[in-house]
Amino acid sequence: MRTITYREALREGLSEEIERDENVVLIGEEVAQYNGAYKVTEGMWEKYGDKRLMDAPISEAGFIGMGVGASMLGVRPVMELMFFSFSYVAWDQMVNNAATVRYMSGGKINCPIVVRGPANGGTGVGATHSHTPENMFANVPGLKVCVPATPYDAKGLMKTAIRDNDPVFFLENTLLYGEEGEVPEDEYTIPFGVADVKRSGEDLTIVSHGRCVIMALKAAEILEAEHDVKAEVVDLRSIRPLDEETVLDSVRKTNRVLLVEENKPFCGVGAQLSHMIQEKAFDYLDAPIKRISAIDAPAIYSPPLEKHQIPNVDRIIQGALSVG
Amino acid sequence: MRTITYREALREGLSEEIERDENVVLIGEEVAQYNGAYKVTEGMWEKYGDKRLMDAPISEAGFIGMGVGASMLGVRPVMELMFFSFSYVAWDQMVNNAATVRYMSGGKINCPIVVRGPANGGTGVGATHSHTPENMFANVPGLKVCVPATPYDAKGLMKTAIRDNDPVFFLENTLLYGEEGEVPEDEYTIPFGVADVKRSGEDLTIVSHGRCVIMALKAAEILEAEHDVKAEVVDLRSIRPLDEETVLDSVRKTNRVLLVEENKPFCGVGAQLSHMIQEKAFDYLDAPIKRISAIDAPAIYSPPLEKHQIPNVDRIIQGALSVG
Amino acid sequence: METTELKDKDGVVLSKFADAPVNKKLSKDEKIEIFRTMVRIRRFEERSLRAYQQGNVAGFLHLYIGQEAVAVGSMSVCDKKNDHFITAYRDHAHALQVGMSMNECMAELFGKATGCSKGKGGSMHYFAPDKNYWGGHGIVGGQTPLGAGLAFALKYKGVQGCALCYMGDGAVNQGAVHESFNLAALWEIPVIYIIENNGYSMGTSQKRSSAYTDCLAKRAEGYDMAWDRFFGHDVYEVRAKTMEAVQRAYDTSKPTLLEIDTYRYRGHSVADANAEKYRSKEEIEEYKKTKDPINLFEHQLISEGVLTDDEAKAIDKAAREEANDSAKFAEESPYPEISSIKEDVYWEEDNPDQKISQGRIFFNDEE
Amino acid sequence: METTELKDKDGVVLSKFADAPVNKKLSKDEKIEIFRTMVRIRRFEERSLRAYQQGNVAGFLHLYIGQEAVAVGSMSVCDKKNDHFITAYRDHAHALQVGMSMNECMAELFGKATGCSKGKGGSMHYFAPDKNYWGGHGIVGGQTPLGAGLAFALKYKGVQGCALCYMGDGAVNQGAVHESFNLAALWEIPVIYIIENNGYSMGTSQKRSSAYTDCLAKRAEGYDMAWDRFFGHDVYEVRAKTMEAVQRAYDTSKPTLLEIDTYRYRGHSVADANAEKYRSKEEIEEYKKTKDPINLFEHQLISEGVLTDDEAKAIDKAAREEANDSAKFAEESPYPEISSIKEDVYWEEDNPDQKISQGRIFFNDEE
Ligand SMILES: Cc1ncc(C[n+]2csc(CCOP(=O)(O)OP(=O)(O)O)c2C)c(N)n1
Ligand SMILES: Cc1ncc(C[n+]2csc(CCOP(=O)(O)OP(=O)(O)O)c2C)c(N)n1
Ligand SMILES: [Mg+2]
Ligand SMILES: [Mg+2]
Repeated sequence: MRTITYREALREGLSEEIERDENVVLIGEEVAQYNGAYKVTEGMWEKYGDKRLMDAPISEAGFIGMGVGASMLGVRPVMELMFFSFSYVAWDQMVNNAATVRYMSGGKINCPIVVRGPANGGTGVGATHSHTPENMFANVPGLKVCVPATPYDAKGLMKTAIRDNDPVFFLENTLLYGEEGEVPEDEYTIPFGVADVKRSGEDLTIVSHGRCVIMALKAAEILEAEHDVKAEVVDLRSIRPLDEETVLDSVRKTNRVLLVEENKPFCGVGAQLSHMIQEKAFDYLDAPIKRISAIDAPAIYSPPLEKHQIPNVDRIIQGALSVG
Repeated sequence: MRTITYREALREGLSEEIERDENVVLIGEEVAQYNGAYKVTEGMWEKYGDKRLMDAPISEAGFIGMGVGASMLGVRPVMELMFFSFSYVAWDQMVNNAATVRYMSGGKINCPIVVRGPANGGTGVGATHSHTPENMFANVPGLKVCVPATPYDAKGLMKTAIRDNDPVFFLENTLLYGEEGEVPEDEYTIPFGVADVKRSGEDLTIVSHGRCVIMALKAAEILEAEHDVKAEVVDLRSIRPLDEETVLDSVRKTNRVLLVEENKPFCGVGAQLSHMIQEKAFDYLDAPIKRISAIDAPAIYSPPLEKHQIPNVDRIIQGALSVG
Repeated sequence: METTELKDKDGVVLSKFADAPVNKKLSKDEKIEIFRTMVRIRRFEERSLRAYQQGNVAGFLHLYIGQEAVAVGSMSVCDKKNDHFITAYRDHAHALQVGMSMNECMAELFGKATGCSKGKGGSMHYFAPDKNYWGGHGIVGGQTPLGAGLAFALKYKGVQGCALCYMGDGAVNQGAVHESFNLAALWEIPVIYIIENNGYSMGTSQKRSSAYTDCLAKRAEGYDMAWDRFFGHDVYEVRAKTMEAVQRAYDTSKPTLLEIDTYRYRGHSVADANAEKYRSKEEIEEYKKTKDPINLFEHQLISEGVLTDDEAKAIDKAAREEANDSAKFAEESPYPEISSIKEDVYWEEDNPDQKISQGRIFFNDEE
Repeated sequence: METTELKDKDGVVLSKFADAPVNKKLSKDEKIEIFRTMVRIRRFEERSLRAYQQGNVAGFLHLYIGQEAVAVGSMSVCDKKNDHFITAYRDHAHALQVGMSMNECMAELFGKATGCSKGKGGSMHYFAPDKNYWGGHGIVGGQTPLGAGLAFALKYKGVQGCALCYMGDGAVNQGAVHESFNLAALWEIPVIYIIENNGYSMGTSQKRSSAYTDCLAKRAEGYDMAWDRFFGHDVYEVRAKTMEAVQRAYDTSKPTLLEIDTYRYRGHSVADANAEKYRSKEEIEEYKKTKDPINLFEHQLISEGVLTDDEAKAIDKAAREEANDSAKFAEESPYPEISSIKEDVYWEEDNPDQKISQGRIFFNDEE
């Protein structure tokens, strides 16, 4: 099968949906004439023009809120946040308006908006630009959240997100944009709430999402080669909805769990997984669930330290070996 | 000992600190001439004047950010959010600027700001006004978060918050403002990170914070009287820092845990507690940790349904009995 | 300006805008309908206030009493099919104006399943998308980007229409309002922002919350946006001035910022204990006496021979009865089922036949 | 306007503001110091660019090259003791102007422990509170409420001083900026907001991001705030016009909004691949040729007889050496210890002797 980058996979997904549905419009800072700060939308403005790709002023609350309003009337806006960290200036529009307008109207209003952009550290952009708010968004009923780790997942989930009639927050990763992976020519979609077992093993279950899945897979290889530990790696793909069964099936098989996330630990996604696993697979656990998260401080700039602050292969291996 | 209301206790704490330190200034919507939307600051403007109590325009990002800037130069602003739900329009100022300016400056800058206000449902104000973001704030390194349940705790923690040199988010509760409790005449403070065992018992540990503690105490009485279950009720008081030892001591004694919170469940504070408890007291747990949270939907308006949506005595009792 | 005033036999000032085309073209029935709507709004809200005092309504109740001509005047010049409306939490008048029934509105206040939002939204969160009414929003200023979005959608779909987006005088200092103004002007979005200036944001007077030159609407110049400012007690004047903005939106798709001076008789919300502290009793009484929009329009129509005293009384009586009946309807309606708490959260959950997602979407242990 | 231009022998336009009091009062050495600072800023940034290209700098590097007279001119009229400064992520020039050393600034870019923020902030997050410099902020517009806060603190403490808060032309459409303007004007806070208008926000021209009448600073009228707009290539002009705003702050504690037209030679950041796509090469070259602030001021001082050609060359040579030395210093400095990741998060953790809190504050399992 052909291989393309995560960036190209996203572009394909976006382009196919723009061509499929005239109501799909891409709006964001530098997405059109500049081709996107991270080139995800490269070439799309030339191809689809001013109506379908719009460069926005630096007014995230304004244009995302505008997208929420437009979506109520049937437009299907796909909003790019240059960094998902900038969601913090649009928080109310995203977490109040997008998440509650359906509910507060007694189900009379749909809000089919997608907000997408990179949410990750590891690139030396410092604390203000390295937030990973998937745990906060997933806390909010009314929102859907997904965090693809591979080009295949990125394209399939993006097409699903755009067709979904609820608000979907789609968290990408600047360190993955250039990563290649197999993506079929033929059209496909991936439903939310279906985790993917990206490596199977019997000794330990590693649950992760986003780029940490890639780290976990590398760690799993070393764990098997050097420590004779066969780790199963479960990629959640979507955080809300959450595929608990696939996680639990794996836990019932391996009886030992390591959670890996770039979230800061307090109330990170891993905390929710811990609660769920101990509640539903209590008798299957042979040891406490361990968790590898970003080291609990704002994102540090200094490149070598930042590499240590976010989960990396070494820390994951140590974590795996620490699971009693 | 004399009894005063939670509202009066807060007012005493605020007034004593205003009198103690000339740098303490209270700013917020309607806090001065109007006496506060919930009358927490009643009479203070007459007493302390325009300099110490300032009515702000409806610009939460603006005035809270202004407070962050002023705090860097040694002012000690206490910012009232009429509802903590309005933090969503000031999110970036609170979660980026207040939380990271110390770190990004290599420790050169302090940010001694307090942001306070009610964060609760149960009053029929609907989804947009009923948020309980303590889990989100506690996720952010650099911030401190406390949620007092009684007049005594409210006053003691408020004085600590104002004297603290880090940003403290102080979440109150409109349903508690009128509640009375014993508060000594003499000055006292309560350090962060010290949980309070508000009822002791041997059969079950109930961990909670804020108004849910009051519900849990009522439930504990009924559990003992009608179900012969002796529940210990641990009030966290501060979420970050967190007193894990007091929680773990109780768990090691009772071996069974119920978590009660008004947070929505996904990545709520209880999720973090579950992860911590199973990690550190794995062998002491006789049954899965159970959790009672707000029912996982935006806050509903309809009064009888809202009373059911947030944790109440009945749901807590059911939850307690469900702990295997 | 006050010199050329026309007065009727009772000394009540008559409108200078009766001959404005948008008013001249009104039929007798249409004029009576406008009057009836204002009366129905007032009686509905008076009844809702009693319901609140009787303990049937929770949370906040923000009354529009005194401001009726603003919503009714501005919305009544619009096209029922292609113009859209959105406002903040003081949203009852706009709801009745678009044709929502008193029953569904009152039942919503009571938190009943028969409410316009099935009891899920309450007073601040009325919606009727089928009547182009998009709420009903509790976060000050939060509705302004949505208003731009409604108008953006019209332009995107090539529909000639506009969106009227209301806000208060205190709301103008929210960041989202500024971002919306710039977007609307920059992208030529046919949205009309209307500041319902009742002089106060809760207990804070305009002067204590906003820095401005002359008036708030003048801020529009900073965005090269058209603006106007006028009084809101004469429904004819509101219609005439609003129509210019609506026509601008139709013809050029450009936005306008309108500031309409009005007054609320009651407190900020019913819970506002200080309603007469930050305003003098005289200030309130003076407005009621000389500028009550319903009283003014009643005299206007009578002097025009469009309405008789008896007809006016009959309309008022009918409105009171309708309001009382709506309270009875609300009272007798059932509360929503507990199970409904988790309905209307996700479209996909509410439409299981078309559901694609798998996995868990609600996370309570009790499930 | 261009008619009355004075030119020197090389045909370089001389300043019309040499006789403005704030410039007239400058000693020879002070003038040379201003020149030296601009040269040092340029050489520092050119060297940092090479460091970036050599892979020693991560993340973003936003260069101020071409804009030097804006920061140096406006800040140099201020009082070192009681005036304060804050800007966005394009923050190197302001740092050197307040007296931060090239070493600590370069080391910060390299992420070294000897950096001004111990390697924790990076290019966008320089701070020197001891020199009244409060950063260095990455979120567009996010620093504007902080700027108001600095000035608020001065007024609260009864200190006569002001805060200069810088932002870009694209930043003006952030909600926080609007809220800050209203607060500053309403509460008469002595903050001076300075729009460093280089015509573009990344690849978006001012016209594509803002709706405005005449210029961006005119938006100040909506808040009844004083404003001015002028060119940023003549450091004397920047000083003269800024001094009026500073004096206003001192005398009346009122805010001012200044818009200073300038130009960046490089891309938005070094990563900006399109720097010459959205702007023509000619546009860039033309500015360099006729408006380069350093070249202009060099000719100005030479024609004033304050500086000789050789002295200018010597200053430049010294600046290059200082920049190279700073790179060497940065190169040779150690990275922070892993343990430092959790330092500087909480004041209380960094001051254990004064710690009151108990319990756990960091939550990694590995602890
Ligand atoms: C972001 C936000 N801040 C504060 C509030 C609380 N609040 C509700 S209404 C109001 C006053 C608004 O006054 P104005 O905009 O003049 O509208 P009016 O009530 O006069 O119609 C305030 C402060 C809120 N709902 N949202
Ligand atoms: C809230 C927010 N949105 C977007 C960005 C990404 N971003 C960084 S700089 C920039 C352009 C700013 O342009 P301008 O304000 O003109 O300043 P300049 O870079 O020209 O100095 C953008 C969009 C950001 N840092 N913060
Ligand atoms: Mg008002
Ligand atoms: Mg710019």
